[in-house]
Amino acid sequence: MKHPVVSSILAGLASSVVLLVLWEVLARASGVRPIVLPLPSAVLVELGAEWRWYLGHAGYTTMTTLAGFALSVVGGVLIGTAVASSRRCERFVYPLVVALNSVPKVAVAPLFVIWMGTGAEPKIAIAFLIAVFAIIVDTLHGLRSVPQDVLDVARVLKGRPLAVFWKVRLPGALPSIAAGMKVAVSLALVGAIVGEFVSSQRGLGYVIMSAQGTFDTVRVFAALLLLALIGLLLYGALVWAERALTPWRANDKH
Amino acid sequence: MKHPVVSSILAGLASSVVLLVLWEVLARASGVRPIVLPLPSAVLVELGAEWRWYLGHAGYTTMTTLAGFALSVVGGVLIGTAVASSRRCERFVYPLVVALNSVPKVAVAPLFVIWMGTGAEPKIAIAFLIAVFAIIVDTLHGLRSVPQDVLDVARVLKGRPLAVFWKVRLPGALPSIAAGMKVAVSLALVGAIVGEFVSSQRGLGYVIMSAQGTFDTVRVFAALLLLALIGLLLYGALVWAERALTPWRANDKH
Amino acid sequence: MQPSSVLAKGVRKQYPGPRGVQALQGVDAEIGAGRFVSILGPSGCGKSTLLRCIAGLEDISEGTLTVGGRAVDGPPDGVGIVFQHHALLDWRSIRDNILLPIEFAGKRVADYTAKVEHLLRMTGLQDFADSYPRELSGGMRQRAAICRALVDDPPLLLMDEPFGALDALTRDQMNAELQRIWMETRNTVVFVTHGIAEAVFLGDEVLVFSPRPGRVAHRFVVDLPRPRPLAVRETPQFGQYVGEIRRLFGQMGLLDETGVATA
Amino acid sequence: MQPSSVLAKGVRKQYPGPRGVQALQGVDAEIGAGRFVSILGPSGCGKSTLLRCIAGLEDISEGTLTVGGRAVDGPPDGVGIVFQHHALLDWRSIRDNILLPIEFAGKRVADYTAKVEHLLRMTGLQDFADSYPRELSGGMRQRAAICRALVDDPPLLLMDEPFGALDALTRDQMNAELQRIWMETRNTVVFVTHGIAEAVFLGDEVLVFSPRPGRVAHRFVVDLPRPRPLAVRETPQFGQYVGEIRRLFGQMGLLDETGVATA
Amino acid sequence: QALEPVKVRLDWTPWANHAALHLAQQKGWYRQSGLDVTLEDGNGSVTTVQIVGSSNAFDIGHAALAPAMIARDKGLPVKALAVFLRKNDIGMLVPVDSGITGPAQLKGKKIGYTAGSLEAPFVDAFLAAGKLKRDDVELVNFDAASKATNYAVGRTDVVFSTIPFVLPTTSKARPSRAIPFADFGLNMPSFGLVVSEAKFAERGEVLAKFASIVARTWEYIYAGHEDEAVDAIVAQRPQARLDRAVLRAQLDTLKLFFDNKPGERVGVPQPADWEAAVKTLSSVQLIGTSRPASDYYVPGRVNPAAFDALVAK
Ligand SMILES: Nc1ncnc2c1ncn2[C@@H]1O[C@H](COP(=O)(O)OP(=O)(O)OP(=O)(O)O)[C@@H](O)[C@H]1O
Ligand SMILES: Nc1ncnc2c1ncn2[C@@H]1O[C@H](COP(=O)(O)OP(=O)(O)OP(=O)(O)O)[C@@H](O)[C@H]1O
Ligand SMILES: Cc1ncc(C[n+]2csc(CCO)c2C)c(N)n1
Ligand SMILES: [Mg+2]
Ligand SMILES: [Mg+2]
Repeated sequence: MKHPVVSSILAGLASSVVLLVLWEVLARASGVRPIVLPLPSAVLVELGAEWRWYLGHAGYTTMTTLAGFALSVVGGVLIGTAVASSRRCERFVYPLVVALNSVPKVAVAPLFVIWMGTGAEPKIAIAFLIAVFAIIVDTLHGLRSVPQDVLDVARVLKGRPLAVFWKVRLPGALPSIAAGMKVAVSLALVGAIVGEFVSSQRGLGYVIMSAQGTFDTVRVFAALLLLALIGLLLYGALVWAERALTPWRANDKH
Repeated sequence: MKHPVVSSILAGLASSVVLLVLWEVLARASGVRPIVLPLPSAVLVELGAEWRWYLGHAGYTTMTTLAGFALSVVGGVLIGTAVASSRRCERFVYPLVVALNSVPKVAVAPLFVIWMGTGAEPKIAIAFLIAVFAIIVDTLHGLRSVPQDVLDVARVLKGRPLAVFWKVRLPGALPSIAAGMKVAVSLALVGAIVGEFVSSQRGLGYVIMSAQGTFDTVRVFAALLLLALIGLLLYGALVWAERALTPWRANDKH
Repeated sequence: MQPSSVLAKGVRKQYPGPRGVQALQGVDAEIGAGRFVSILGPSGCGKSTLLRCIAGLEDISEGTLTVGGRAVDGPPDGVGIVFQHHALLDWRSIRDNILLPIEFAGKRVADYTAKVEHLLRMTGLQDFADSYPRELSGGMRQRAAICRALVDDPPLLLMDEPFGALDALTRDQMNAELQRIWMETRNTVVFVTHGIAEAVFLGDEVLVFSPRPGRVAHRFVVDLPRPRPLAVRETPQFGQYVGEIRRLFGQMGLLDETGVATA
Repeated sequence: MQPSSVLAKGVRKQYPGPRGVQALQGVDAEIGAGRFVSILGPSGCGKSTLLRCIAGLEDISEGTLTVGGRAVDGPPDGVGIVFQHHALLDWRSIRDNILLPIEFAGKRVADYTAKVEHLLRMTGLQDFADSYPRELSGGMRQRAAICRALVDDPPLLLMDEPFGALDALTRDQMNAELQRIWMETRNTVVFVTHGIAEAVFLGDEVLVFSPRPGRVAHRFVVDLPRPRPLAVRETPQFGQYVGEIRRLFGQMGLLDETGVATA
Repeated sequence: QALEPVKVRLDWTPWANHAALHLAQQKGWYRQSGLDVTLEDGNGSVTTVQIVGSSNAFDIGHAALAPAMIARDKGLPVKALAVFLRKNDIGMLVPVDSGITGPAQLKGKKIGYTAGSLEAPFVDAFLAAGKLKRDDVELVNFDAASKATNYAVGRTDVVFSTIPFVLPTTSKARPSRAIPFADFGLNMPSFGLVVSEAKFAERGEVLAKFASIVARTWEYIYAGHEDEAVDAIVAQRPQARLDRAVLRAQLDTLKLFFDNKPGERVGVPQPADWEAAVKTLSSVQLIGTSRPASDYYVPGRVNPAAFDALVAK
């Protein structure tokens, strides 16, 4: 287990370095103004100099993201399951879910502050709302792709709905749900940032906002770089969790 | 075919009406100020009175969305396929894709305007970037869940990679890709709106932006309602296309 | 629990859809409680369909079908089933797959440890209790599915070619075992097979199906004393049953030496 | 294209992973070009594994394995295969499934219309050309998979229990058909089966495998003239072959009347 | 005794128009007057007015007052409590070498503006002052954050924005001159303090005290203590990495928009201003004319003089 994980982290690191170097070279060569696009070297220096401060904000954003993401997984699996199991849910509730999901949260974010105040709640709520749809759709897809013969076994054995869900449907849908989670986790991160844009004194969204107000592009990009890193780490954690939770799948299939 | 489609449209309509009535009743009862949350009746009256004007903006946003979505489907399937087929891609390119996806487009949208101007291009680009990841992840998931025995058949028959892709991998991954498309289409819509927020003279994002500046909440919600409707229609179109493209799946499984 | 009887009267089954195949047509069968009934019939004649109908997994299009005296409407209580294809849960080890009926019945898993071990040993899977289905050979998966169907001693046992992927010797063993278990439990068994000898060896009666749309073309009562040793297959009486069925098959007009099917 | 020979020397196959089963151990086999070789062996002994190794789908852990004189490293050219489980493509009609090898070979599909029709008729699937696999019975799917393996007359044909899900009569027909086709094409066939009679009827030789880890325990050359009529199975010479193999199986110590496997 | 908490929502992230709010904090004047003030950054005046007007999260907002008027006219019960910038600070930035002195020279020019901000409704009126129509120019809508940058890098010829905010920052990249809309007859109050009626009914005393302290602090700043104010912002927002020179320049620009006649105290709403504001806003249909001007503000509660002694200490 150790070797592939270490080596894939190294691979990711290597290509990040390549990208940063490329960006540096291109930025220098093209003479693009640093106020538009700063040099990555400057961004890294900035991060190095103030890493404690950035870490604090990154931590806050990560917490918000995780809370919103956790809610979206629970909520998404529940809603997806309800829609998959009940024709009525599918016909009457699901269209509303789809419609509501198409309302850009960015546009209604102020309403959340009005309703929920200026704490972590509105950020978590926005993260949840942005992320949950991916989970719903992939849960639905996963539940619908559980092999019919396996469902037949459960039906003949007359398992209680809850037992069938836990022992048959959910494990069968797990690979799809995991795919949904991979999409959802970065959406939750974006949601947390959107929430912080509207009202916050902490978090990387706040950092970006206030740096934009002072045209501090280096700081904006430092925060963006951290967001990329957080996204990557969260994704990596999900891949790891997926492997741990689906031991029956061949390793090389991941 | 006709009967279920018509009846499911009716069902969606019915629950929308119920939601709107509920919203109206609750809003009246709770005495929430219309400037915060307008009455749906007022929103519908507004839409009815100026439907031509709204239709123009909705059309523009829909076009941008469709362009970004189409690009994201092509790009997402290509990238997902590359990552699924090449270990090198998976290890070196994919982490970058994941990392870049975690950068909130809302925060970098201004850069797109600087790079691409103020036409439709930056909006399409943002819609593409927001939507593509869902396609990538679900393409990857789909390609990885093509049954091994079927892949073995293709290997033994020594099909050319391209032929194997078109005849085996892609159809096998199609149900998953369709799930990804359902998530992506509403993300593309949000992306188009975000793009219009940053710079635009047209589209529902522009409508929302300018109405917000003058506290014209009725107009904001009229645009949001249209977005919900557009999202629902696009989703419905995808479900229909999915059925048409996967005739081998039992109908009731959709 | 009492073994369940199965009664079919004029059962017709048409699959839905514009090109929906008519799989069964006027199937009449009376399977008494505690009987072991083998079903033989050409491929595609509707044997699996009938089993699925009895299990409540498919609706019948016409006729009546009762299990334990009650019209089938959804899976009846106390049914164990071996599907034609194993239908194991990929995400459960072999042991946990076998324990599924116990868990679904809400019984204590711990009470069945010994029974599962016995079944695993009987089917030669003792070394694979903790393996996942994908690590097993085709025949091994089928054996695991058999264990799963047997573990809770269902009053009605439906088996769809359970031994199709087994070699002749393992198959013989399984035949002997199944007879032994059945004689202990005396549940009702509906046993679809392609082996004429197997059908006769195991069955109290043998129903032979016509080609699609399937119906019961002939019913043979096998009057051989139990327990039947494997060697019974070399007796003239046994040979007579087999020969008779073989002849019937031939009359259904399927075979000629060039091999081109005429049906 | 010339039929391909298959040569195995000391082939060992261990599946990967900490608990990876050793499926094959010291398999030696020489399958001459144009020969029809049947493989018999207990369930789980590694027959499918060997076939997959020959097809280049699994790496061997030790030994040498050549097809047409070349070491196997990925699928060799000109292989047709029937997997133990049908492996049809859900999203293609039966006809399109059968045409897959033609399409992959880059040949003109139109040139094979008649051939496909013939194969469909031969396997009794003529009414199901436009059906999807999920609309077929187990045996019908298996027959479709056989058609797919035969359509392009592969120089090396690997068949893993192709007739396992067929009733006795359809199976007999298919046996006769396969022999007829093989006598026309004279390609190399490796044919895994659980039917001893079937192995003898079809094979130029029969390889009997030991229990896992599998190796060739015995090789029988079947010296019966071709074409062999189905009735050859009632001849004493045929019975002698079958008896000998049966005895060998018994010696491998698998069967006793209580049915509990001792291996 | 216990301090009275006052939670303030600002218009935006830190810039020089928060100088008095921070300096009073830095000086301890809130505490000494029994107030415990916390300041939270905002995301535009519109959102600030909306949140202050319809939620309990904040006691008072610091925002442009025109949005508050529009909101009030549309039924959000908010009023202006204090007016700091009496002159409309919205206007046009043009490159110093462009020769543009007013709307008349804008024909064919590319103009950056923000659809969701306050300059948008005045675009037509401003152009009309130069006898131009919308079609005579090329209007390009940007969001607030990217408008200035796009102008600075030359993507637009001119930009409409909040002059004191963008002039100092933008001039570094593209030397520019400001032309206020107010100079073309479009005047209305700019930044001030906004309260919800309910909040004010409940805690009017405390909020008026807060407003008065801030007003008095502005007077203190423009009595030659600009650098002290800059220091206070920087000290209060150590992490914002503000540029002292920019803040100072913003402060100096802001001063032009306070526009108090001799003897008039800072922060006190002046009835004439509000009459003018109603005229301006109703001329572009942003508000109706049914409401009297006096309905938009709380008169007579800002009293900087009450803190002369405190500040003099
Ligand atoms: N993918 C796999 N991973 C790990 N072990 C495997 C795998 N496939 C087969 N095995 C093991 O290898 C051994 C041989 O399997 P194989 O499928 O070759 O048997 P077989 O002779 O074809 O049996 P059957 O007649 O039951 O099909 C079995 O013990 C099985 O558990
Ligand atoms: N899900 C389905 N949808 C449509 N038709 C089906 C379906 N399942 C089976 N059929 C059709 O019903 C007929 C009977 O199928 P069934 O599986 O019952 O046959 P069987 O007797 O079990 O055959 P075999 O011995 O090959 O397994 C076949 O012609 C098949 O094409
Ligand atoms: C980088 C940058 N950020 C924000 C604005 C928007 N803006 C216009 S006026 C003003 C002051 C507070 O209302 C603000 C923040 C801008 N133009 N440039
Ligand atoms: Mg069947
Ligand atoms: Mg096998």
